[in-house]
Amino acid sequence: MNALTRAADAAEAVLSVTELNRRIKERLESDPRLLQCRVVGEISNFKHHPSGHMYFTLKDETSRIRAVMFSSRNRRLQFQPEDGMRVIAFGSVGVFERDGQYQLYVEDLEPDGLGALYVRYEQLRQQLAAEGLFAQERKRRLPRFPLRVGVVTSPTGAVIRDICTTIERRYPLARVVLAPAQVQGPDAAPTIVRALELLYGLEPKVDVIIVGRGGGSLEELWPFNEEMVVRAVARSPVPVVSAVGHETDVTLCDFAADVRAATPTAAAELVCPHQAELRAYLEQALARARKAAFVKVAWWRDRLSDLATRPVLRDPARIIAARRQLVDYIETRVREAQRRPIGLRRRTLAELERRLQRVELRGAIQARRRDLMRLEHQLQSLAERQVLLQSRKLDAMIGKLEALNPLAVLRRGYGVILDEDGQSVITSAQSLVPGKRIGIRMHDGTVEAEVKARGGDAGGRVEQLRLDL
Amino acid sequence: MEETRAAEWNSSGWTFEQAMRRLEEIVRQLEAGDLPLDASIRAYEESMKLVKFCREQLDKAEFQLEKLGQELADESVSP
Amino acid sequence: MEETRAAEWNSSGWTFEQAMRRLEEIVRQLEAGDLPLDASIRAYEESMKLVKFCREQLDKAEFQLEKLGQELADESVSP
Amino acid sequence: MEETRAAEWNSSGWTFEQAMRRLEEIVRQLEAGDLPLDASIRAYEESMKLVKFCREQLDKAEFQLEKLGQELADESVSP
Amino acid sequence: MEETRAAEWNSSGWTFEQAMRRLEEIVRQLEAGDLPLDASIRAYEESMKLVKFCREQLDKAEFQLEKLGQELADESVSP
Amino acid sequence: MEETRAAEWNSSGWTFEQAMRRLEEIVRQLEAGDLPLDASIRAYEESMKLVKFCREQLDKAEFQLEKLGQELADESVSP
Amino acid sequence: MEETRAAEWNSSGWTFEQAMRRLEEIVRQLEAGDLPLDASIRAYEESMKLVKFCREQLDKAEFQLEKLGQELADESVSP
Repeated sequence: MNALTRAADAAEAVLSVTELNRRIKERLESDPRLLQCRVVGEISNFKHHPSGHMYFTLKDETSRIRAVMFSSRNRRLQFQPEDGMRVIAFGSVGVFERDGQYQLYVEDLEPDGLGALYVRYEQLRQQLAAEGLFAQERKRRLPRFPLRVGVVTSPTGAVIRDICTTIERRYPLARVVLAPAQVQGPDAAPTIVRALELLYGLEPKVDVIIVGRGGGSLEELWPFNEEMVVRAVARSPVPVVSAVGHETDVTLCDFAADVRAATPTAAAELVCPHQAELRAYLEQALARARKAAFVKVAWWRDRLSDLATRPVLRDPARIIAARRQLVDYIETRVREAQRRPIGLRRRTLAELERRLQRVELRGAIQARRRDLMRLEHQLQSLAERQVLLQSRKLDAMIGKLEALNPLAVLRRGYGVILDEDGQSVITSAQSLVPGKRIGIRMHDGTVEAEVKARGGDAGGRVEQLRLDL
Repeated sequence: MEETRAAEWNSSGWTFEQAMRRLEEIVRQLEAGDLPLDASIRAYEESMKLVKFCREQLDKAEFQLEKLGQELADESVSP
Repeated sequence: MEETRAAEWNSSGWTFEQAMRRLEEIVRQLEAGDLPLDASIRAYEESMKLVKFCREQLDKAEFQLEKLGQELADESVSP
Repeated sequence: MEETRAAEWNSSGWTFEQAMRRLEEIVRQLEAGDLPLDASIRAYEESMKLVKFCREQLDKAEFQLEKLGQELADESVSP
Repeated sequence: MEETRAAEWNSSGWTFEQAMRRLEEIVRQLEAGDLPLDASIRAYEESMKLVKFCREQLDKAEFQLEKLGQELADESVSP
Repeated sequence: MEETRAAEWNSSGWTFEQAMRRLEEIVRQLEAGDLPLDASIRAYEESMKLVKFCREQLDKAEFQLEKLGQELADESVSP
Repeated sequence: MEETRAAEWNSSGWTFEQAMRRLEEIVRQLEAGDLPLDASIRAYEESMKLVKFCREQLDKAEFQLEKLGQELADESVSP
């Protein structure tokens, strides 16, 4: 207002845009109310520039302001701002002279109200999850037929009423043991923990525990996000059903519980069976048992009748028949084989006979006959030759003798004078005395003679001639 | 084992849950068909007793609420 | 061995299942034809007794089942 | 040896199976033709007796079986 | 030796197999041709007798077989 | 020696083979030509007797063979 | 000596071979020509007798040979 008034006062004084913007800037930045102010609004047009600076608009139902948060500031943010998020921005108003724009230079930013709780919630969830508190493998199955159902909730609220109604209706066998607790407000968490501890130490034991309260804001449900409560639920010795808030509200208690129910009534239904179903099951079980027993008997009966009607039992003659066949078969074989020893031997005998027939005794005799004949001929000729040889030898001898015949000269007219007895040859005339009887041998005979004279009277008288040869 | 169980059962200190579980077991065994013949019959007999017991339990059940005493700072706050 | 078995059987402390197993064994042996002739005859005789015994057991079992079922039906009607 | 066997045989404590085995042995011997001639004849004679014995055993067995089967049939009809 | 054998032979307590063996021996000797003439003749003569004996034995055996077969056939028809 | 042999010979326990061997010996002696004439003649005379003996043996053998062959033929035809 | 011989000779137990040897001796003596004529003549006369003797022996041998050969031939034809 001051500036405008001043412009009206000095009309002739014309400012450049730059001068004007500088004046605006000086003015704005010197107002302590615009320095270090807190602004609540909803983020829109959020841009996270590559330089790291964040540019966005803060708005409410009727107005908006540009905002920038430099990277040096936003690096420490615990959450990621996004469009539609209600935040409380802390910073100062400044002017960007080039564009003639004023904007909020944000130094810190936090989610507005619920947002802060949400951050805590998230941080705790991550921490406990890292410890394994929510691990799927820790989840236990609910007992199927609980006798005692522990409930941790407000003793005056609708939750216990809903649970009791449901259990009474469904499963009157179960007794509900209520461990009262405060379910909202800053002091709620310790009471919840104490109630749980009470139930844990109870004798006789409860079979299952329902932890619950009705729907509410995040702040109202907050005790069930408190670390002490979550840890208490996680260490429960019996299965825990968590039924906190409505279906859309998820508390850390839900994560730590074994089962999460959307509502307390749903929790009660989860915790116990419906007696109608149970009665139906009982009927069914009986029918099934009966049927199974009968089936078993029938099955055995089938097996028995299968065995009893096996051909071998129904018609035991088969046992015999197979053997009869064997006997017949072996008899056939015996009958076929009976003549075989004889047949074999007949063949052997026939073979021997054939061999006997082939033995040429006759031939052997003929051969011997031929040998004999040969010997006979040999002998004959040898014997003949022997005689012939001797006779030739004799002939030769005769020939020689003929040539040597001392009387051969006689043929030429010589005669040999022999003495009277014809034994010795008279070789001297001296021995021839007249009257001596002598023999004269001529070539063709000997004559007897008598010496008549000797000497001159050469002619002797032959008295007698006789052939002696 | 079946003998033992049946005996146990008759001594009757059983809970509803034990009875139900036993019933379920018997039904399973019977349906599996791996019980001997006489055991099957006995099992069926037992199942009848169990069903009877369970039915009676259900019939005579009365709902009860037990409240544990814990001093609460501010009961009136709760919704 | 068959002798012994047959003897055992006659002393009759057998269960239905044992009887059935023995029956099956006998049938198998008879079908295989590897029993001696006289043993076959004895086996057949034994099998006849076993069939009879088993049938009786089954009849008894069925009768018991029927009776039990009847008891239950009576109970569920009467009370 | 055959003599002895034949003697043993006549004393007749033999089973069907023993007789059949002996028969098979004889057949094998006859088929091989390695028995002396007179032993062959005796073996054949023995085999004929064995065949007769086996048949008688089978007849006896069949009669017994039929009787047993009949008993069973009677029982299963009557009761 | 042949004399002795022939004598043994004539005393005729011989079996068919002995006769056959002797016959084979003779045939072998005759085939070898190393028997003296008269031994050859005697061997030949013996072989003739052996052949005759063996033939008779075989005929006798065959006759016995036939008779046995007949007896058996009668038995299996009549009873 | 020849005398002795001839004497031995005449006592006639000789076989055909011995006779043949003697004949061959005589041939050898005659071939050698160193026998006196009368010994030669006597040898020849002996050999002739041997030849005669051998012939007779052969004739006898042949006759026996004929006869045996005939007998066998008769037997194998007739029975 | 010759005398003696001739004497011996005339006593006639001589063999053909002795006669032939004597003949050869005579031939040798005659060829030598140193015998007195009358001795020559006597020798010659002796040789004549020897020749005669030898010839007779040979004739006899020849005759015997022929006769034996003939006998054998006759026998082998006739029987």
